[in-house]
Order: sequence, then C-alpha cells, then structure tokens
Amino acid sequence: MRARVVVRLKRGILDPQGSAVKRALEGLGYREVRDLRVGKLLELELDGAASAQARGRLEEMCRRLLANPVTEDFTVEIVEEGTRPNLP
Amino acid sequence: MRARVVVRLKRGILDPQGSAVKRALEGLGYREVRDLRVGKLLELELDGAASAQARGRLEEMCRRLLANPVTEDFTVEIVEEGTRPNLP
Amino acid sequence: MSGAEPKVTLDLAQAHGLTAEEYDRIIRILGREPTFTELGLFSALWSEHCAYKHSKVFLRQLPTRAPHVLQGPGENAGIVDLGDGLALVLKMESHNHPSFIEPFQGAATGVGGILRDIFTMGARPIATLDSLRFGDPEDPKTRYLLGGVVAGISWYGNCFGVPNVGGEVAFAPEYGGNPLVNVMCVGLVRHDRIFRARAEGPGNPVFYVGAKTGRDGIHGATMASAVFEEGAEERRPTVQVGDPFTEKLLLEACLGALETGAVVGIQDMGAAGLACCSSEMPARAGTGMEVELSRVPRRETGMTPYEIMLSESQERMLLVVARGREAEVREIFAKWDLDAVEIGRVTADGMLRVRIEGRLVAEVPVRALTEDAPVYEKPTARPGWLDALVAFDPLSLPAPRDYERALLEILAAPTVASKHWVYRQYDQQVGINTLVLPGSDAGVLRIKGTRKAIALTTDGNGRYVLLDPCQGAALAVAEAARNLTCSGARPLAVTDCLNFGSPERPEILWQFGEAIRGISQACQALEIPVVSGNVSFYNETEGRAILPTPIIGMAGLLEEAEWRTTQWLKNAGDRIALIGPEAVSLGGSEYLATFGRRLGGRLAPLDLRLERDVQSACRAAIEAGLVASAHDSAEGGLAVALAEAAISGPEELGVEVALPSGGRLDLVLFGEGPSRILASVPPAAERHFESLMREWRVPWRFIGTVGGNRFTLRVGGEVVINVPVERIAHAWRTGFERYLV
Amino acid sequence: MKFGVVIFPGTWSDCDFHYVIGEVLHQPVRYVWHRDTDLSEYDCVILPGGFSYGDYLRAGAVAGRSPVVGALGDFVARGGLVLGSCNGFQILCEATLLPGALMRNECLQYRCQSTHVVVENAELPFTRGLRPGQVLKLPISHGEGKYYADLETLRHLKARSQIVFRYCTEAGEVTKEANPNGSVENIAGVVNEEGTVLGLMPHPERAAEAAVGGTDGLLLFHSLIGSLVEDGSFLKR
Ligand SMILES: Nc1ncnc2c1ncn2[C@@H]1O[C@H](COP(=O)(O)OP(=O)(O)O)[C@@H](O)[C@H]1O
Ligand SMILES: [Mg+2]
Repeated sequence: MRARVVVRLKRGILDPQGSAVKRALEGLGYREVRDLRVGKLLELELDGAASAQARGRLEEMCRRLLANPVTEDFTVEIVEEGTRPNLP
Repeated sequence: MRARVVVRLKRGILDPQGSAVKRALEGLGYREVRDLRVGKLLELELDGAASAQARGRLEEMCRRLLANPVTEDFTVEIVEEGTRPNLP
Repeated sequence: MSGAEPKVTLDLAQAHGLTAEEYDRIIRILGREPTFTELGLFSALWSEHCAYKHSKVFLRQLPTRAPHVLQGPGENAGIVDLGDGLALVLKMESHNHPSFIEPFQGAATGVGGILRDIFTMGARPIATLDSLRFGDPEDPKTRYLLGGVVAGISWYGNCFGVPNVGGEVAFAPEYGGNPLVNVMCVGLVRHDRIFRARAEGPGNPVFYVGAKTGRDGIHGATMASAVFEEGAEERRPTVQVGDPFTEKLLLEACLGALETGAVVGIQDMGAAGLACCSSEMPARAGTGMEVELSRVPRRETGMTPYEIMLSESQERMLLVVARGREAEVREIFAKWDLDAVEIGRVTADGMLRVRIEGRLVAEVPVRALTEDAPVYEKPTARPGWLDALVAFDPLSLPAPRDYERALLEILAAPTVASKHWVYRQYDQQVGINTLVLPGSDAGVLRIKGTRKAIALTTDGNGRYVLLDPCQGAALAVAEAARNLTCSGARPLAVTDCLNFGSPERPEILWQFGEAIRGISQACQALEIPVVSGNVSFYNETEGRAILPTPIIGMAGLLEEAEWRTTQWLKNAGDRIALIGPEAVSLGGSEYLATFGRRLGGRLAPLDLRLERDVQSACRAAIEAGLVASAHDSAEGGLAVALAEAAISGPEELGVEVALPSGGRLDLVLFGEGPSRILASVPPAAERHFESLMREWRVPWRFIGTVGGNRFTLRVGGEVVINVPVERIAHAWRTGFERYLV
Repeated sequence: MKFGVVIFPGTWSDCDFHYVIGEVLHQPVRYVWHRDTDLSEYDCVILPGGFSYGDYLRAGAVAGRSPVVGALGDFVARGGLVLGSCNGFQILCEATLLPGALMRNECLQYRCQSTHVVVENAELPFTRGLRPGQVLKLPISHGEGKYYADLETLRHLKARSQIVFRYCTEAGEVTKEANPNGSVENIAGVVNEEGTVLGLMPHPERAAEAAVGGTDGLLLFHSLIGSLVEDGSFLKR
C-alpha cells in the first residue's frame, strides 16, 4: 500500500523559504507568482492493504513524529493499490 | 489560479532524510513502513486563469529554479478555481 | 568466466578512457581478454585520478623526509609528530568537477571524502580548511556556484561536527567554467593508535562497513579525469549525495573499532570505491584479496558486479579484521546502527578475486592494478605566449588619479574583501580548541592536555603561477609558511592540492613540472616536508585551462599556545614595523587585475634564504613577547596589508604611516612582493625588538604608529591617503557580499 | 554535583560539555547513552549540541522521541535539572518539555557567530548567580534556531517569567539587528513552568575559558553548582 503525507506550515506562520523562492522567481521574470509556500511531501510504502486502520496509524505517525503541532498541519492520503494516484 | 509543484528526488538517488525518518518510525513501533522518501511540495498562487500557457511557464520555472535537474524530478498540477484539490 | 556481461572490445576499452596501448597491456597481463568487470577495474585504477600516471615522475622530486615525519605520501594521509606522544594527520583533496556539476552535493561529498581520509588513519578530525576559486563575480553562474559550494561545505562539516578554521576564496575569469573546491583536513592521533590501509595477514576476514551501496557516481573517477565539454551537464545522473550523519556514526564506530585492537587495516571507499580498496590494501601489504559481492549491502536492486565494484556511494569503509575477533567489531558497528558485513578475506597469492553468488567475475593481480599501472613521461613545452605576457609592463598603464578611491576599491574587490559571509556559515569552534578563528593569517587550535597549539593555512595564487610556474609555486609555500609564522607557529609539514589543466598538453605539463620544482625548492629551503597531497588534472572547459593553481596546505606547531598572534593591531601607541625586503612588483598583482583588468608582468624576486631569515626573526620576536600583531603582506600590497591590520580585529584602529618614495605611488602602495611582514610593537618592547632584528640581520624599519581614527599614509613626506578608518572598514566588510544579494 | 551528558547518534557538543564540567569545573560527569533510562545518579542532565539523527525531518524531532528523553519527565519530577543547549533546546521543544518550536533561521543560512544575550530571569538554579539585565557574550552555531511560539503561549511565558534570555546588543538593547536568527521577540532561551528545564540556543560550553570564547558561559555552570550547595532542598529527591 502506498500513502502520502503532506506537512505544511500552519496558516499565519511566516514561510521565509517560500518568500525567498518567490523573490527568486520574480528575479527570473515570473511576475505572475502572487504567493508561494513550501511544504514537505513524504511518500510511504506500507506493508499490508489499505484500510481504515492504516489511515489511523498514519495520522498517529504524523501526530507523534512527522509534523510538529506547534508550527505544522498535516494531511494523509492513501493511494489504493492499482488506482491512479491523485497527485500528478 | 492555484498550482502545485511536487519535487522528488530521482529514483536511485540516496535520500538520507527518508531513511532516517523510516528508521525513526520503526523505533516508534511502526514496522509496516517498507520505504519512505521525502520530497517538496510548492503551492503557488498565480495571477490569471489556468491555461496551457500557465502550465508551460510552471514547467519552465521548475526546470530553471524549483527543481535541481541533477538530483530531482518534478510534476506540475494546476488546481482549477473552484474545484476540489486533488491533494487532500 | 562472466555471465551476461557485455563482450569487451578495444572500442569498449577506449570508451572507458583506456588507450589502445593500455588495452594491449591489460591483455598481456591477463593472458586473455578482460571480463567486463575487469575492464571496469582497470579503467578506474588506471585513470589519472587513481594512478597518477602523468604526475608520478614529477612528484618524486618533492622532499618528503624529515625526522618528525611519521608517514609520508603513499597512505590516505600524511602524519607528523607533535611530541607528547601525539601526531597530526593531514591531507587535502579536490572536488572540482563534482562541484561544478552539482555545487552543493559536490562540495559536501568533498568534505566527506577528506574527513574519511583522516579517520581511516585512526585520527579524530579536528579541523578543516577550504580553498575555493570561482569565475567572474559579476556572472550569475558564479553566484550560484559559490552559494551552493559554501552551503554544501557548511552542511556537511557542521552536521558531522568538525570546525572550519580557515581557507581562501579568490576569483578570476579563468575559473568560470571550472571552479576549484579544495578541502584540507587535519586530525589528531596518539602514536600507538595510527592505522594504515594495509590488508595484512592472509586468512583475515574483510569487512564492509557503513552506508549501503547504490549506483552513485559510477563514473566518478573516470569523470574527474575527463576534460569538460559543452553539454557536460548531461553527465549529471552520476552525482553522489552525502550523508554527514552516517559519516559521523562511521567516525565513532571506526575509532571505537580501532581502539579494540581487532582491526588490522582500514581504508575508505572513495574514488573507484570497492575496486580501489580491494586492490590497494592488499597491494600495500603484498597480499591478495577475495570478495563475494552478493554480501555487499545494497540499496538498489539488480546491481551488476561492475556497478558494485565501481560505485562511489559515500560513507563506506573496508576493514581487515584479525581472525577470531570479528564479534568485537560487529558489536561496535551495531551500537552505532551501521552495517558491518564480512564480504571476503585476505589471501596470500597477490590476486584480487571477485565473485558474485560464487561465480568468478574478475581475477587480476593486485599489483597490475596498482604499482604496475602505466606511468608516462610525456613531453613538456614552455608555452610560446608566456614571453609576451611577462614582458607586459604594468607601469605602462596610467596611474590612478585618486589613491584613496583606489584603496577603497581594492579593499572591496571580492578576492581581497572580508570573507565573513562565507565562514559565518561554518561552525568554527566545535571541540573548543579554536584559539584563532577564521579571519587572521592562520587558524590556531590548542592541543588539549599540552601547552601546545597548531596553526593551519592554505595558500596559492594562480596568477603568479601562470606568469612563473616555478617561482609562483615556491611563493605559495613561502606565503603559507609566512602565514603560520605570523601566527606564532613553526611550519611542520605541507599537504598540497595541485590543480592544473590537461596533462596531455605539453604546456600544461610544463607548468606542472615547473610548479613541482618550485614547491620542492621552497620546501627544501624552508625545511618543510611534503607529507601528502593530491593532483587534479583536466581542469578545463572547451580547451581553456584554469590558471595553474597549486594550493599549499600547511600545518605548524606552537610549543606554547600563548605565542599565538593575530593579524590585527591591538593598542594605540604601538609602533608598526615592516620586516623584509623593499622589492615589489605590480606583475600579476591584485591591483592590476582590479584596475587594469590585466594579467601580466614580472614577479618580484623571491630570495628563499631571506624568506627563511625574515620568518625566523619574526618568530623570535613573537616568542620573546615583543609583538602585539603580525600580518603577512600579500594580495593588494602594503596598503592593503596595513588596512587589514587596522580593521580586521574586534576594534578598528587608526594608523599613521610614512613610507619612503620608491617609484610610482601605485607601485609603492599596491605592489606585491614576498617575505614582507607587518608587526606592531608596544613602546616598551621597541629597544629589544630593534636589537633582535639586528641580530637576525634582516631588512626592517619602523614605518608608523597605531592610533586615532584615521588611516593616514605618507609617501616621501606627502600625504597620499587620509581617510576615516570606518570608511575603509565599510568597503572591506561589504565588498564580498554585494555580489551575493 | 553530578552531571550526565547525553549522547544521541549525531551529537557533537558532548565532549565539550564533558571537558568543561570535568576539566574546568572539576565536577563529576558521565556520558549517558540515548537508550539509557536510568538517570537516578544525576543531579543535572545536559542535552548538548550537534545534529542528532542528522536533524533530518526537523532539528531534534527524532531525538525528542528517544528513550532517554522519555525518562526526563520523571527525572525532573523527582527534582532533577535539565539543561539543553542548541540541539538540546530543539530536542526539549520537540519533546514538549519546553513550549514553542525552533524553526529554520530567517536568513535561511547556518550562523556561527558571537552573540550577546540579556538575562531576564535570574531566579532559577541556572541563573541565580546572575543579575536581571546582565549581558552575557555567548556564541551560537545553528541553522534552525528561530524560536517560535503563538501569542497565547508567549503571554503565558511572560506571565510566568519563563523567558530567560533574549538576544541583545553588547549594551543590552533588544533590537532587531541583535537578533541572529529571527526568533520571536529575540528569545534565546526559555525555561519550563517549574524552572527546572532550561533550553537555550547559545553554547555556554564554548564560553568557559578565557582562551576560547571568554568565560560568560561559566556563570551558568557556577549558578547551577552554587544552587545545589546553597539550596539542597531545591534538588532534594
Ligand atoms: N601532489 C602530491 N604531493 C604529495 N603527495 C601526493 C600528491 N598527490 C598525491 N600524493 C600522495 O599520493 C597518494 C595517493 O593520493 P590519492 O590518490 O589522492 O589518495 P586518495 O585515495 O585519498 O584519493 C597519497 O598518499 C597522497 O598523499
Ligand atoms: Mg585523490
């Protein structure tokens, strides 16, 4: 089973890296970028089939380690075997 | 218009961060994680509507700045105004 | 013998960088066609990078012996005695090509490689230095490369936990297509804990330890020996990624394993990976080795024997363990969560045998891969263009109208300006030994448990070497020694990194040979042995070579840590002395590069005996406690050296200096010449200082006084520069960073 | 006073703390392995600087979930003191033994430099030898030292005097220029509500001898040692 975890800075928390990338893009002439934020994508390969329990465990992993609750939000997505992944 | 860029390490390129996180999850008892790789998610807010041209420019941004062609692959996804984002 | 491997032909051998003669030679050695894996072994070990085939005949000239040398060239690093049962391990390496292709990872893995060279000798790394060269600072590509390289060095060294105590950054358009990233590392070891890369004792098991093997950098060794062509960026997939965390674990585990006494020999898997280790280690010991590749820990599937042997995955080592003591070694690596797998054993018959799943895929005499690799004595030729270049007279250019502005501009030139932007990204203190941080002539570290300290520096000036390779290289040695002297240290040993273009061109090889001659002369005259080093050839892009750039890394000893001296002025009222000869030149100078945008002219002469005496006199004054600061006069000449002394310390101090007229003003102020040291002497020490200088019979004079808040320079009685010190400080502090925003 | 210095895979200030405590202060000190959970023999446990677990994912994240850190709660409850410097501070925040989080430096670069910090709370066992408003010169060396806490937490911290150090100028002014990493309100160090767990980004062990970095860091150690002698009850277990 495959799963994806996205960890993002909480809304309202400054993202200096995002701002720096935005400025660099502007410098290259991409003035259409109004906002840019950088997050983390963790792609996991898990033993066993997709199940409600698996999602629960993934969320637990996020709460216990993968995301820092002070600064970050997370979302968990399970990519069912054989289905086309949602994320391009 | 909103867009998402996912930047991943190329296949075969060492991902020390992914391995360390996998080991840490194992240490916490999550032995079901067979593989874990860490990538970047850039979420952009762009002026103008979604268009073929916008995608072209995003891909160009990736080639020129957002992804390191030596070590990383990228994918671009345009999130149409009003639609539910693919990514949870 | 082989399975489904490609058939080896002359074409394939040539595609691997071997010549037709070399391929014939392989067939003669083996008595048959090589297997594909064997071809890989030969191509890697006979590459310039591993075999030194173009440089060996020259390197033999270097003076490598001295009573305090415990290990000269031929091992992973050189070793010198520090007394008190301690020894210093030192080595410098280049990672130029990988850093051009991927600056962050290229530079990072360069740091990783040199650290392993030090701890394979049993030493704990205590400091690094980095010597960098980039192209035109105005070029955006330079900014990208510089940012990436510095970030990569910072990431790897900081994460591993080794302080960076010095280095250099210089710019010249000739490095635009081929930057230089040379990293030096030193480590500390007790005499009875020194280890060598030897596979002694037939029957002893061979252990693979550290990170898993992937397909990283499979053509790395061959790549480092290939000239860059347009489209070099296409070669990118071979890039290696560093993991400083694993390296730190490897350090602790290796030192722990060596401490048990169960380890017989150890070598890091650097360039040419397992191929290199499994042939060099038995070759040094006169033994052989067998390895079974199916036991090698891998992180990718389907790897062929060729790939496993040639992979340059980082953070791996090969250990030979005393038979019967395997468990002790395994236990230590397990404690640090690292793989330690027995993959083979030492044999007595001088052969390297490589098997996978029991199937033999290579069987080669280890000597054939190492000592018996081809050595060439290729033609050399003095370049025809050199005469015209040297004949150029810098004084044929008009003199500047405003010398204050000239000084400010040269202080803000990125090669001269403060490199604070760079080294504030490096940890400089971990280990709490750093007595003098980056920013003075040399970094100084105390040796805990003794009264001693060591001083470290790297130096080299490609412009000088282009104009006169022999003297230019000698000047690098002289300057490195002078930097150590100014810090209060007696030079102990050299490690070098010789960066040149393609040795297949006679004029490049001539430069190389001349440079070796110059290093040898200077090392002999100053009595400093060369104990290790590295040659980096093929530093060219599209036929244009870099400036010939031998970098000299040098370590020195202070018997008393208290002797350490920094370059900046300390107290108002101190007298400023200039020790050394008058002769200077604008040939190859920073001034000429900044204002004339030219490289040409003749160098001021170097008198090695005088150099030695000036340094001895300076050290004597330091050891007698007569000197508050000492600073070497280098790029930018006397005016720049004075300015640096005034502004580089924690407190800016003004000076009033009067110089005798000696030709055109720009020559007096900005002319560069060897053997010159600026020292500041407290009034109470003046008399003693004078008599000491007379005793040493060196040219010297007091040229001014410290004090006030203005930088005032008179030449022949006339005021030529008179500016507030904070103005020159501002120019110098912001000169580098303005290119990086 | 008996100190324990914790070693995680990737720690590198362990030897420096050990050296300063043992060789400069002549106090008993031992290393504690990250898998150890018996801390009963120590009065003070130190979490040193370095890159535990490579600081992959987030600085201090993995170490914050290690067995030894899991044992710190009990250790503190029984009267022990904990000092986390640099990576140690990051670990303490990740383990929620201290409030807030340490994020990537605002300049997005690593910073190794000398800083000044002003003492805000001089009533702790770590700081009782200092004066409120006293300025200390301490070096920093980190890439993720920007302290962050939300407004609610900040209010809480202030109400209970939990902000111990702020970055300042040599003269003691808390200014933007004196802030090396973008920390909220220049915060360089905080303590838990009970005043027994201190985290700070600077390296006091690098300022414990005149020859290397000055002696201001030593004042913290002297406070610690002094507070045990004068006030054994504080640490009574
Ligand atoms: N320029 C040089 N001067 C002195 N010794 C050198 C020089 N170049 C190489 N050596 C020595 O030759 C040996 C092989 O060097 P090298 O191949 O660079 O080692 P590594 O395997 O670490 O890359 C080393 O002992 C090195 O010290
Ligand atoms: Mg080499």
